Amino acid sequence: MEPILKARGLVKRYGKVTALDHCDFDLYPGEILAVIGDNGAGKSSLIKAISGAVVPDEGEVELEGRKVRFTSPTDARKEGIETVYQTLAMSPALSIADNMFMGRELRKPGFRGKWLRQLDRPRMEKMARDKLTELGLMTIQNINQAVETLSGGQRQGVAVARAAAFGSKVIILDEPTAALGVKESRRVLELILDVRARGIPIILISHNMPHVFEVADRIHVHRLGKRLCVIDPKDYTMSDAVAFMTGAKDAPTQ
Amino acid sequence: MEPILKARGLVKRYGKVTALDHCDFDLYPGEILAVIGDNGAGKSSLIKAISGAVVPDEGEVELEGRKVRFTSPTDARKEGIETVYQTLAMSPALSIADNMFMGRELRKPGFRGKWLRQLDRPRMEKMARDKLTELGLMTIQNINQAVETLSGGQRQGVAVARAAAFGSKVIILDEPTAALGVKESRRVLELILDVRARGIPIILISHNMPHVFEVADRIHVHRLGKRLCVIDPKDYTMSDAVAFMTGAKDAPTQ
Amino acid sequence: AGHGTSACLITKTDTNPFFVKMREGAEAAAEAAGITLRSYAGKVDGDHETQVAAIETCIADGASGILITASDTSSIVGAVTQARDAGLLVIALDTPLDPIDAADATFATDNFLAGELIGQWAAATLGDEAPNARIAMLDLAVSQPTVGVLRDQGFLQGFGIDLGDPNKWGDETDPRIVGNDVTAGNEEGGRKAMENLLAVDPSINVVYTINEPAAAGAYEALKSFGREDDVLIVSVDGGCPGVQNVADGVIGATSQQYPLLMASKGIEAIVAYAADGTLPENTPGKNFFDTGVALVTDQPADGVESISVAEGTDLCWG
Amino acid sequence: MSGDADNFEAAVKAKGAEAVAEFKDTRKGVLATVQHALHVNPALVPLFVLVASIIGFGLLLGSKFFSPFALTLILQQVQIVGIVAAAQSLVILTAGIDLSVGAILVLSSVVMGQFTFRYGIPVEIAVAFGLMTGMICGYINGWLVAVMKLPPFIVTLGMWQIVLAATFLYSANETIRAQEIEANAPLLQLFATKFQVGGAVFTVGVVFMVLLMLVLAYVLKQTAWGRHVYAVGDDPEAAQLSGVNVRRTLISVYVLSGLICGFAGWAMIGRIGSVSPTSGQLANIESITAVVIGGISLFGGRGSILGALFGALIVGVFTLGLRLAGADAQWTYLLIGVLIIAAVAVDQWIRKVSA
Amino acid sequence: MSGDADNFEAAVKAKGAEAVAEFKDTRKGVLATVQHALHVNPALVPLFVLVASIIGFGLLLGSKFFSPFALTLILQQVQIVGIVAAAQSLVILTAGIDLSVGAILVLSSVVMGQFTFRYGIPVEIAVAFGLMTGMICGYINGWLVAVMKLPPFIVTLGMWQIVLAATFLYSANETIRAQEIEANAPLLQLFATKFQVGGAVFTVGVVFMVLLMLVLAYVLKQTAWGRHVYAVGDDPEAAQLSGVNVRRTLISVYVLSGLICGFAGWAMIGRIGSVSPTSGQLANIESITAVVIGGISLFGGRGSILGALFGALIVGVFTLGLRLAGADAQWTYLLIGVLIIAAVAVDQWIRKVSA
Ligand SMILES: Nc1ncnc2c1ncn2[C@@H]1O[C@H](COP(=O)(O)OP(=O)(O)OP(=O)(O)O)[C@@H](O)[C@H]1O
Ligand SMILES: Nc1ncnc2c1ncn2[C@@H]1O[C@H](COP(=O)(O)OP(=O)(O)OP(=O)(O)O)[C@@H](O)[C@H]1O
Ligand SMILES: O[C@@H]1[C@H](O)[C@H](O)CO[C@H]1O
Ligand SMILES: [Mg+2]
Ligand SMILES: [Mg+2]
Repeated sequence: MEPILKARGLVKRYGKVTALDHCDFDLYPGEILAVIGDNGAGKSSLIKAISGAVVPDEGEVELEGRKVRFTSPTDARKEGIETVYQTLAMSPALSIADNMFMGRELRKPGFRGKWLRQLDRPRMEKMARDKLTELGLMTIQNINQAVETLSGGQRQGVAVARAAAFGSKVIILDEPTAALGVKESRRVLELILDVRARGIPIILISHNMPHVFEVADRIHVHRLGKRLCVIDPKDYTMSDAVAFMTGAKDAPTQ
Repeated sequence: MEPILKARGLVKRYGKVTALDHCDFDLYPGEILAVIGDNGAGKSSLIKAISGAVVPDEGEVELEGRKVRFTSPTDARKEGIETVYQTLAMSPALSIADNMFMGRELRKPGFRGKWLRQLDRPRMEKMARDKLTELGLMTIQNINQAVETLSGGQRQGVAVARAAAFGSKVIILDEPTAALGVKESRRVLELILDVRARGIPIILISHNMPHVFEVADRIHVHRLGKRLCVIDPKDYTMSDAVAFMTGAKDAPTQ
Repeated sequence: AGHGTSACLITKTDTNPFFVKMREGAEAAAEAAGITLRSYAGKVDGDHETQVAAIETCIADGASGILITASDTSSIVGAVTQARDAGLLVIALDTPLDPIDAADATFATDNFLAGELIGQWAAATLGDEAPNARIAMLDLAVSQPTVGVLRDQGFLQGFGIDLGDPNKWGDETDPRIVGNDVTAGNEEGGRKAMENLLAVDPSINVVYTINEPAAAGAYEALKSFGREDDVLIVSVDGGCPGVQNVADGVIGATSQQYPLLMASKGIEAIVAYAADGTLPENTPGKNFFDTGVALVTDQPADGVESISVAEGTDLCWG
Repeated sequence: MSGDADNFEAAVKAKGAEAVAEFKDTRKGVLATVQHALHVNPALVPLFVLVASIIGFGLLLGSKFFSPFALTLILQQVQIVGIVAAAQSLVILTAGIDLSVGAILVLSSVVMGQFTFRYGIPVEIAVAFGLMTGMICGYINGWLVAVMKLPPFIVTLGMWQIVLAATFLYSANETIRAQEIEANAPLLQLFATKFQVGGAVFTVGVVFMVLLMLVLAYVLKQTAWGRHVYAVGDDPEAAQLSGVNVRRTLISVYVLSGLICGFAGWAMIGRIGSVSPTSGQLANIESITAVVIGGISLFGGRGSILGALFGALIVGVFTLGLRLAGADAQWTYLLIGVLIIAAVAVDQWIRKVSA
Repeated sequence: MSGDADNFEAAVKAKGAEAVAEFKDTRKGVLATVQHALHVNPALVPLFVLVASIIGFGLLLGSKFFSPFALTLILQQVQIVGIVAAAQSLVILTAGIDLSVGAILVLSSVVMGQFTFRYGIPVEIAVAFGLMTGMICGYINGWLVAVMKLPPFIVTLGMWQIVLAATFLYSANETIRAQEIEANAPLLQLFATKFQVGGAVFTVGVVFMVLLMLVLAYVLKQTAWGRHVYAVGDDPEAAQLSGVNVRRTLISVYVLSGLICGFAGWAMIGRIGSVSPTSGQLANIESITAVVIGGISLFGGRGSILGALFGALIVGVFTLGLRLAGADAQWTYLLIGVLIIAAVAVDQWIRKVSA
């Protein structure tokens, strides 16, 4: 099988820091690929390079066999790649609904939408509320609340809900449950499984090993800006994975 | 035994949202107290009210039996209460060392420090580096790097290191390991145990149940802006705790 | 003169001592006649909108007449017409409107003439050296407001230099002109403009300045280069500090105008108009009432009429 | 499966049965309603200040101030600042600032005038050229800000000088007289057209200002483009990551701002009758003042454009009120200074109370 | 203990044995060194633009420009703007802006002059009063910003009008002439005192400007207060949470800014010889321009104060250079506009390359 998303030799430097050092990457159709690694290993840099948020200094990316060169996240979104960044990428002063539909707002049907370009707020609000309820984020009291007034976890929930609602080809989640509670994390994992069941592959960056081993089909171990190895969670234990990523054990030759 | 830190009837409202609803709180000397609860339950609001970051609308706080009224975090710090906020509270454009010593910079000895008020940068940098190494944050390459260029986890590590270095009476950690890797989280847990060994009590907010049950002496379960109950991790299972905080099970009467 | 009569004075700014004097004159005359005076001013020279708003306020306020030194002589005409239609007497002070008969009357100095006098004086003082003069022109602003243009062009005409377009400074081709620079009419601008032109050509020996603060600034620049004694500075206004500067040798000669007189005459005209509708009359042979201009210097030159510094001090802005 | 001995996550695996957790809202009554209204619609705050100041001057000055004539006079006096403030608001909402508004306004009006009178081009087309000039200046600003990523303050400061100098050079500092325009190209004075409603006198310019504000308020609130303007001003990086075309949004804002300044130039011809290259000098500072008094944050992304209209009116009310009360010019400036600070202080205070 | 069957965390429990993980730095050579220097010390960027423009004009104009005379003339021409830019930089570093600098400067100089000449107070004491006046104005600004939490733009806009009007009302717009000052109170002209080094002429004012910048650069970089200024500008909430007294820091910045403006007023007397209430009108916009060209962010917390000095000098070099190259006043005005934008564009470009 051909990878749906493939990267070769990605390099990204920030001044003296080399965040990505000739890094390779493969995502296969329909799979959940976990990316694990130490803090600062370059995981976020990798998915930023893949999703157009930064333009890599070297290397190339292929989507479904075609070479692509995303220069902005909008390019990637147009191709159906949806990303939840670690920084969440939300406009703090705008409402939850505004944020969820940012860049793909729904317009009213008929004249008002077509000619007056009026937004269909009730519909957007309803959809936003539904998505959040699906994630079990029930303490949100007001869908028109500014995002900056949400708790850390609520904010993350909104970002995940947005990606799940719109991703059509690939969904990338950079530590989606970091700030979430037990219940909310659970919902996100269920959501990830739902999405895979819809046939959409997912990239999941996480430091939560039990979660990774629970849902991932394959695990990409990232170390010092490179892909160290890819392992099958059925063949290795969590201890092995942690040992690889911290350098305590040598990576298996593949 | 008298609590070292005690709060009664705390209320904090944000417009229509009531984040704290007559909440009580007790921290005993030398203990690790975990605070758990759903996203948006009001955990961060609670510790903000205790540490002077917000002034509660109602209620009172006592430290070592004295009534205190902190109107800014500086007040609390002067009393030896050190907090890692969920938002981390760092100045993105400043360096790691600058951030760690913000508000309590070290000056050069002698004339240059006393009269020219010159900072002792080498000493601050060395101390900062030592603290980070203690936490196993080894991928940080440059102690003079701006905090905004750090990875999410590196940033959190810096904040935790700061609190551990300076807290003398109480240390409050709001989800200190949320963005941390396996190794780095482990270091933080060890650090928490070290700190307790030094006799300093700790408040730990976390969504990671295994961690909570591993280190906590008592667990404060927060729900809907209130303290629902306090449980002893030796008497209850993680499943019980999660059931209490999500409302699936009624709280034990105490 | 009647109870309840009121008049308005609208000046370009009220930070220039010239307009301060004008206001003092108007206030004194108004008090003498027992009428109320309201004063308005733009924020900066050229602030036209504030003047329009002031006229509207005067109409709303039910004033009998308006004295105005217009920042924009033709643009103000619309508002002035509105005021006259509402039955107010409008008198232009210092600066004629365009067209001049847009106002009921004009009490003014002839700014072109003021420039011409100092130009003639400078040329006569240089005598045989005039054909080799090196002239610096320190103007008001790049927007070239009319006062500045009139004085500048008057000076050049008086000096005997071909004007090019008389509505515009800076288009002259005479090689004696080293350059034009702008001063904003204050000391700071005067000094900087002088320095700039000296850097272009250190042999400058004649300096035209738009007004006396600019002249004082230019003098500081010359002084810092040790050139203060061999350069002729001429200016316009004849304010008390300016005349004092002529006495001290900072300025060679200045054209004196009489803002206080303009204002007091203006108030008298409004009082007369309010009483019985009398309209003011022009100076015979001119289409405005000329409040006069006089050259003040202690070094009179042949063929240029002038008054002494002592006389100038007595009259300064009287 | 995670290998937890205590499979605590199972406790939350059963989904659907949960009720929405709710905090209680304990505040009641009129005060709470007012607080809530202000909180939801922050433009009400400057409106409140405006109404209070009108009432204040009305009590102080009586019918002299509180007449349809005086009140509509204020509208006429603020129309240019109001129109320019609309342009300024858009730019400030994107966390920019436009110092070139005054210069663009003047250049547009000079182009309209000179094209008609110097080149004899039909006045309709000259007007179109004038508006286009504004748009082109705006486009250059926008391109420099969005594509070259230069700070808006510097870009528009430079443009201000460039456009102003170009205006003087092009127009040779000549004014086109009102009489001439009235006779040969009355369309240029369109915005001065008056109509009376009772004792109140409205001009096309005033109506244009109000309509412009209302339309922009609608667009900002009810269209995707409007939401993008806010998002870009709030956090451009987040906006970019969440799929907003930041570059296009910014350029469109500056172009629209330039166009509005072109209209302001046209309105200026109506207001002063003539085409004068020296007008509009204070438009920058006055429009920014109106915007900030109106409660729009200079850091972008926060505030309502109607606030800018109220901000302009607040300054207009104070200026006319103080003049009618007999304060002389310097005292008026001094008091306006005090009142600018006071207006914002009141605004801040109300916001705090209504938070 | 967590009940993991697979006790994966044990893998990282052994601590101490780890080596520091390191990425490789692959960049080498002179270019990399330059890039790194620019990266670490961003004030070098405007310095680079400055040097380039001096060389450019030097090549174009030869010894006319490239002489000690012309180059020190530039220093003298920028001294006031330079001093004010120091004050402005401090405020802008806290994410504020100070529009009242010019007005405070003038008021301070008027107080020095009037106290000496109107009241016959000894000149030393009059100078002290002048400086104190600046500090008081600064204190009021700071109090309104830090305690009342009003936006700095509005506070200083209001203060600008208030202080300026107060100056005119107090001074009755009268100038104190240079000759009088020279005769009776030469101390007021202290900053004009000259000394020559080769063909170069330096004044006390120029030396003061340079020393002030150096001292402030030291203070900002090497003291706790300086770090707090940056932290407050960067993110006031984070600064507050991490233990900075935001209120006190802000107030101290505005007071210091006011004091520096007082010194600028004193220097102004030296420069123009006289005390004139109409000076300093452009100090606001010129100082902000210098600061921004110098690479300090208007959003606070970023940039080096030495950049502001270089920014002021860049504008000075262009102004004189263009005049010497024969551009007339209007064209100079236009070209300065172009060059302001170009200078910042080059700055931006260098930063990007050196990132
Ligand atoms: N904008 C930037 N400027 C400079 N350095 C950067 C920048 N972004 C990332 N880095 C550096 O690149 C390295 C990789 O960062 P990255 O965010 O990709 O790590 P990560 O694997 O996602 O870590 P975490 O698990 O903590 O999120 C880090 O050393 C970081 O300091
Ligand atoms: N500044 C604010 N303005 C308005 N509402 C706020 C503000 N801060 C918090 N809230 C609201 O108060 C409630 C409690 O928030 P808080 O941050 O204390 O939750 P938390 O328990 O810390 O959640 P998490 O686990 O997600 O961090 C939430 O509903 C949140 O939306
Ligand atoms: O005549 C006056 C004064 O001379 C002043 O200096 C400038 O404005 C003019 O109108
Ligand atoms: Mg990351
Ligand atoms: Mg929280």
